[in-house]
Amino acid sequence: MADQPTAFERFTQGILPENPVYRQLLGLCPVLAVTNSMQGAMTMAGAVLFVLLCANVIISLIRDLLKPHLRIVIFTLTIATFVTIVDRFLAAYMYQMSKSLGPYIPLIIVNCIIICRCEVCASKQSVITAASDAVGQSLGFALALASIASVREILGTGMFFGFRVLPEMWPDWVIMVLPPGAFLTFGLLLGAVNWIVAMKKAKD
Amino acid sequence: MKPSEQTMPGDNNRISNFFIFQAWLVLLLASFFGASLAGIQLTLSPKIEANKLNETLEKVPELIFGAEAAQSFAEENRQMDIERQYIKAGNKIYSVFQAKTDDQTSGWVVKSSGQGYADKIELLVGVDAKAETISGLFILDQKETPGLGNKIMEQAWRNQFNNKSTQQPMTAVKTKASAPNEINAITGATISSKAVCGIVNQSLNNLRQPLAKALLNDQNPSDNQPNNHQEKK
Amino acid sequence: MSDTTQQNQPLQDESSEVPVIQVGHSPHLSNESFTTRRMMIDVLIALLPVVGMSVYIFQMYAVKQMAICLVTCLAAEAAFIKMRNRSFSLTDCSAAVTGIILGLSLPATAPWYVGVIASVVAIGIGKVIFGGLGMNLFNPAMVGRAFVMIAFAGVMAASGYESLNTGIDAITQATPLNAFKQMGISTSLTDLFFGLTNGSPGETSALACLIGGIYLCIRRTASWEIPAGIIAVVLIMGGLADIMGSASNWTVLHHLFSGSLLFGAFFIATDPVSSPLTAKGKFIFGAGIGFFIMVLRFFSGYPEGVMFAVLFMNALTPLLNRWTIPAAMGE
Amino acid sequence: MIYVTIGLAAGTMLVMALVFSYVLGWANTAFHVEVDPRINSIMDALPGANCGGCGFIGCGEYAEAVVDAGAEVNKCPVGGESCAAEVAQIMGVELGAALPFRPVVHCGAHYEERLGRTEYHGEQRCASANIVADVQGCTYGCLGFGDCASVCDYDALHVIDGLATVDYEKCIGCGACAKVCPRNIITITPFKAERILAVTCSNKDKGKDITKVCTVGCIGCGACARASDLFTIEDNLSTINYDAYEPVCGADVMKACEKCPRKRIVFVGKSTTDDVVEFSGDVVEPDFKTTVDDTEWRG
Repeated sequence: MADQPTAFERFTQGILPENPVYRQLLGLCPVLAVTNSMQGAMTMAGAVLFVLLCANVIISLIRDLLKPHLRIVIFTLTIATFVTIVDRFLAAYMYQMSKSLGPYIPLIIVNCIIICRCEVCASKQSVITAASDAVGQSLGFALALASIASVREILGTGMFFGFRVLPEMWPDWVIMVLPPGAFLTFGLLLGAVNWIVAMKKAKD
Repeated sequence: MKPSEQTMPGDNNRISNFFIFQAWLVLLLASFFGASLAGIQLTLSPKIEANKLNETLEKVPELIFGAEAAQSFAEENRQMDIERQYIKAGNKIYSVFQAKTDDQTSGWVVKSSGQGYADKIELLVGVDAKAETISGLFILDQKETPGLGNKIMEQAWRNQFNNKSTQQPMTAVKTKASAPNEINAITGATISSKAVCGIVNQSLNNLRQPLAKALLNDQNPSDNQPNNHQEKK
Repeated sequence: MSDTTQQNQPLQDESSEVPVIQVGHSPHLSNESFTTRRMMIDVLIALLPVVGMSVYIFQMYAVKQMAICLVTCLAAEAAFIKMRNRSFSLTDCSAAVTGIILGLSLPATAPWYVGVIASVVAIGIGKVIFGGLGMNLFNPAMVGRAFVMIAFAGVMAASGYESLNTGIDAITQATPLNAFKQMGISTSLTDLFFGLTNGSPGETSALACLIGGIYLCIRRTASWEIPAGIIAVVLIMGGLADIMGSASNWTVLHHLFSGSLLFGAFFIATDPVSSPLTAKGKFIFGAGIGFFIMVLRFFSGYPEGVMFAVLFMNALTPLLNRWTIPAAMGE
Repeated sequence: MIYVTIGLAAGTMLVMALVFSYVLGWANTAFHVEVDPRINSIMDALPGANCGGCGFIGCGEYAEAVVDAGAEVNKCPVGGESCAAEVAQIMGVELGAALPFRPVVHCGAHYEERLGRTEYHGEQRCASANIVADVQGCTYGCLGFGDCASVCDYDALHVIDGLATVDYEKCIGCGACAKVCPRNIITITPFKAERILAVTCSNKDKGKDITKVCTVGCIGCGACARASDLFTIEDNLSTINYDAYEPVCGADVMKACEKCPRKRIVFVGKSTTDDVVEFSGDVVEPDFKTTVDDTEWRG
């Protein structure tokens, strides 16, 4: 088996080379669902950062005690707990946001990015590495969400983070706020990322 | 854990115990997480409940007195008591807020919902004390087409409902509204407009009499009828 | 291509008794003149009566909308082709056809950016992303129209057609289908047939669509099976609705002549790329479109359903191709 | 009250955890499949590329084959010798001499040596050109569109003058090229030396027919088979028996190479000076610096 990546490698890998959304195509459900506004997208990214960080740290702490057949149970238990905490927290302190994100916060429980990181990194490596992996992957996730959400929000409403950036006369592209816009934007951006990667590879 | 133990035949008891013993970590985590979640829920749930209620309560003065009156009302720091009741009418249970100022019922706010163009529309209708005229309308939740149907959120459109009688059902018309019970439909979103009218009509139709009745009961406490769960049609 | 011939030249001389055969993949064209370019020019010719009628009714508005779409489509095609380093393909006129059809199917009074965005989306997302002409799954013009239809619902929905200050009579009316759907008013059949009503510039005149469409079918540029399937199903379903006795005076003929049904049947659904290959498949394709048009007209929130029906059946085209493979000789 | 709620939550979770972990524990025992622990250790030792270069479907199947079927421990092309040594240690066997597998292109004809080519207008891929009849006189030879080059992850295959040519310096023997070649002219061959002999033709037609389509193809004359036992003629095509192949070629083998009228028996492999034996046959010496643009060439 090849050597496990170091903490720093884990961190940098998550952001671009192994970006969970653009390179691993994981966790696409929230990517498509909550990216019609930057606020929603960033709240989702923050929630994922919290859950992933906590889950990775806990799993990494108990990694030597895991039994193969009970491993997944423990992963889900841990993840579900932290997701519930986030969900309740949002409902208490960011009520409107929690309403507009709807079921997508509870759905983080089944977000494959998190269980994938627990399985790939946290259950094998030290706490520091697992934590930096969690932060790196979450930043990558946030970056992906931000890229899609900024396109969708600006084109769809002429606003960015709820502030008007395009002139009043801008005709809102309603389709960008609706689900088809998510698929189109994600597809085009994914294509662009693949194109850039291919160009880079060809250069080397 | 010695692996040799796990396939010992005939020794059910030992195997059963072994399964449980093997899972000590799961059990520990489960109880720990369960306890901590309960703690969090205990801390946060009052806040969440308050959030849910506030969303409606905040709107009540505005829906009953109109935006400006509500503003001055708040500035004068006058107290308004809002009482929540559940009234069963038609085949629905409505959540109704009774607003009282100086022990006088000044109006009612009805929470109602129904099918819109895209999804459920949830709205609040304010009516005066006798449930005769509409004093305000507010859309709590909707998923209508952005740019078209979601114009039902706009104040200007909602204000058309103010001071309409509850006796006649509202209709949304595409051309200029002429009759007193007509509402100008939003251009290109006739269905959403009609849906809102429909929800308002249905809930008022159901609640007009129960609310009037409740008001009477309120004024003559001798009837000694609790307002909750009235079974009146 | 030129360097290939040069490369092959010495070879040809060496074995001069063997004729040089050019080989390639299907579809093999048996007729030299039967090229994409010729087909597209045929379509443009067939569109002439429609274009003429729309200019007659909508005057400058139709001209402006078509010009915007045509120019943007050609520019978008050129730009995307350049990006992909492909040989220049504007001369096959396919982008021009997409542009004209798009221009004819957008409301004449729609603002300029609607035409521009629809054209870029039609060429970019509708065609180039799939690999260019011949590879696209959906009809490019309809992809572009669907995009702006959802994006700019305000100017594209039925009410977007009505505008009071254009000085053109037709535009002040509601579109016939919308008038019927919202208020139960039916338009006179003669107006529908000659096209003196409001609507997208290309769709109003049933007569012009029929003239152009029949020309296309005779020239075999369009397969007659597709319009036949659409019209047959519309007649059956409209007829049934008539018999079921809706008291309204919106008859089966109104269904046939109103909206973009004939325009769609002859010019949009017959796009050879996104329709099935076999005759049977084409008929089923047409019938499916007819069915969905009628279902959408009867039950949906939109007054017209041609665009969505065509896009939906486009998606089924690969399946229809598979279902209707002709049996091999002797089987 | 607070303690009751917390206790209730913890208790519920505990009971559920008890039930589920009991079920899982039971399932783990009931559905337990005895796996040789060595298989897992070999899996860990293998690089996990699942490339199939070993001849098995993936690393997992290879690991099983090593343990159960006694497959060779040194078949992994990606892991190389260090991996082989590790697997050998797990299996407790001596690691024999490494026998790497490398692709050999069994065609030696460049553009000018192929006759009867036609002008091909179609997708520029071998897989597409291959289904067009008469695209090229020889129905066995390399088509030169470079499907193999495009699947090579290691930049070890190039089309030079219309012929796929392996760069053995870069090749790791994953076998992707052999799988993709629609004419099956690339075989993964055991390299018993840095350079080995190979028959660079695949045409099984009669000699007379071959001369019409190729100026260099093997005509199955049998001169090589007469000179050395290493060669046999199967289906009009000279074939080397690699099981009997010696790293250093004997005089009879060299003589066979010399006798070949079409000079189709050539050395392939890395360009080293150590084992070059003087002989008159062609040596495929690709010059990768002057690779022509392989997309330009059409059938």
